[in-house]
Amino acid sequence: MTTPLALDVQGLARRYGGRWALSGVSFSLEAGQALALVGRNGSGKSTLLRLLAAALRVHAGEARVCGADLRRDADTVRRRTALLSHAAYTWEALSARENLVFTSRLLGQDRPRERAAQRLEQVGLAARGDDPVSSFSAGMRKRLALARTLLQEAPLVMLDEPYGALDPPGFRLIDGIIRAVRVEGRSVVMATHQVERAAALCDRGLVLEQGRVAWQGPAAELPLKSGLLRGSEEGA
Amino acid sequence: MSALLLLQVEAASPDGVVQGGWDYVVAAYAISAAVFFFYAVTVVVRLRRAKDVQ
Amino acid sequence: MGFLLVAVGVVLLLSGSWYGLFVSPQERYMGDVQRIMYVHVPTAWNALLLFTFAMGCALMSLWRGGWGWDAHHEALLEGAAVLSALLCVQGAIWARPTWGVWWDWDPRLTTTAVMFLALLGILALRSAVDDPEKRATWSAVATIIAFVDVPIVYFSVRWWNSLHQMQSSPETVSAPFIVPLRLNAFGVLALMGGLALLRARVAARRTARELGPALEPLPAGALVEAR
Amino acid sequence: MNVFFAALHKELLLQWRTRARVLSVVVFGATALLLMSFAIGPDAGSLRQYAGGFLWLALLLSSTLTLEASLEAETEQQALEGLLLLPVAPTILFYSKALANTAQLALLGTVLVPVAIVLYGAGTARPLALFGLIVLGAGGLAAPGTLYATMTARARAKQTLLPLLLFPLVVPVLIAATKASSLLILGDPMRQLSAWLTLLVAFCGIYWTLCGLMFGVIVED
Repeated sequence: MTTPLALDVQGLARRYGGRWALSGVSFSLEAGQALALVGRNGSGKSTLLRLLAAALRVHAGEARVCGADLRRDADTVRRRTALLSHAAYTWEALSARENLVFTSRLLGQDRPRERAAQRLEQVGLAARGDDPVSSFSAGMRKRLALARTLLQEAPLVMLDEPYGALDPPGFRLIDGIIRAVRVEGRSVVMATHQVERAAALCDRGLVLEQGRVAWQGPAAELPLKSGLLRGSEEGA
Repeated sequence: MSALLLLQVEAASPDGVVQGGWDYVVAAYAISAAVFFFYAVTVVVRLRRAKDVQ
Repeated sequence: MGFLLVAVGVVLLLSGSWYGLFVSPQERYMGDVQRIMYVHVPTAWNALLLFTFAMGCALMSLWRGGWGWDAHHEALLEGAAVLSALLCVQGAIWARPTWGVWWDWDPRLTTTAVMFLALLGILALRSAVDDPEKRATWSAVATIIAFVDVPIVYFSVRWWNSLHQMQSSPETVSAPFIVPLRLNAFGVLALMGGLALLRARVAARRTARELGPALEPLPAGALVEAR
Repeated sequence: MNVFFAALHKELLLQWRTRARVLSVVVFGATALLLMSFAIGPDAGSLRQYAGGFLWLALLLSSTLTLEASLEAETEQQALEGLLLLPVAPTILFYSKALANTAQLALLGTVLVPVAIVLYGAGTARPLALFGLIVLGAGGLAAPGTLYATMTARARAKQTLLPLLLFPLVVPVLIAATKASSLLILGDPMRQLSAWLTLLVAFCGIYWTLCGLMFGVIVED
């Protein structure tokens, strides 16, 4: 019996202007598993996540995301994925609650106010929920963006630098959320520099370098592998 | 209507024919030739430059 | 091909202009000023023709993709802009001796001015966008929208200015008037068409440089992979 | 349909929250109206004659500020990309945004009318018709304006690029709206008003359709 694949990526590539930010990336992820993406700044982690969430057009290669063809059926991919991106995707003039309520309505969900309140509580923003986002700190924006991502209840959750800008309680919040999402049988892809945490939380690891897959294997081996890579670069 | 307009023209003779106007004709042809020529020159120059870069 | 067309265009234009200036007889009402028409009307026809071709390339570039369509789109936009600018100047030179003013709010002249500005806008958009993909898509959309606009502008100016509607020049159908018109029309077409082909090569080379050495990514097999 | 109303509600709420900025656009438009009167001189007759044209010029000049601001809310934190990641059709996003911009421009135009009445003596016996005309004209500016603002918000030199693209395109709107409002202000003995309104309706029909179709192509990254 084969487990269904959350991700089946074959030779995926994307360029910005003349620079191939990502090329020939191939890997797969079983449904319910968690994948840690590791790599230096500019190695293509964010591009890979945005490609898999159908935020960017694919320039070459194929991918099936939660069973849907990324190139031919981007709408289904968008329905089955939720992305926590570098950008918060928020409307600055609206309050945190309004941001979540509108997102929920645009998703066509029922009881949007209840859902929004529930997510605000979950990320620890309940007290500041009615303040405009423009007054938020970077960490609070991150929490709001996380709440927005969770609101989508997608089978595949993708997190781009979830720990960035967060305080230690925030770190624990992320860890808890990833565990909770996995308990529900959903899959996670996480791009991060927190290699130790990622190794503890994830099943698979993938190291990107200059837009290519430099290594992939069990997440437990990540600290060693990424350490080697980083060391060799600093030496060069 | 056009006859009415023509009456206002200084160059128009009593029978309504526009007299002379060769300077306007020369100007029109000269300007057109100049535009074509200079546009052709810029295209060819850019083409040469694009080749050099390669 | 481009240079050949340019040469053909120059020959046609020289012979057409010589015919129009020295062989054709004086027109009955307009006198010698009518000779401006032998260069003015071909410019007008070709300005519209080039804009239409640009629209076609824009459609193909959106529908099919491909950098060739984009390069020709850019070249034809520029050619149409040059011709419509020239058309406005020629129109002013024609208006002065016939109507006594440099500028007349004639629907055709006004529409040409609007078209020229719209083309400049699209060219400005192209130069303001660095990503070749976005540049191609966005300018193609802008071209389609501007192309749809031109007839609307024409009709609204005509309504706006319905008093001036009848100032079309007297029809001239006999052979001595037709010959220079046709020669110059095909002359401008060949010249600007040839220049557009050359200009498209410039655009294609710039895009190729922007896109880097390889348009296709390396095959997946060439990468470091371990399972 | 519910999704469309949610999107429209969001747009209108965004505009309401940034109303301080809207107010500054109103002040800009009123200032433009005042300055244009200096170009004519203190001759009451001419001022009244050109009032319609000045009203629409002021609205056109202010419209680029409004359109830029409405897209800034979407590009600040890349909310637009976030929207596209939700399973919402881009056409819904376009029509909600264009409709909200129409509302804002119509409001701006309506506010400028009393200013024009005071400055130019440009009263009309048919205020409802004038309001309808302002809504139509605002719609004609908003549809291509929203599309172009979406492009230029992510290009270099956006401040100059938007008017450069938009102004030649909306010449028919300017002509028809100016003519129609002049007829409303100065009287319409020849019954020409409906012809100009038809032109505006046709323009709106064409561009609301075309721009709606094109928006999806534009926002794809």
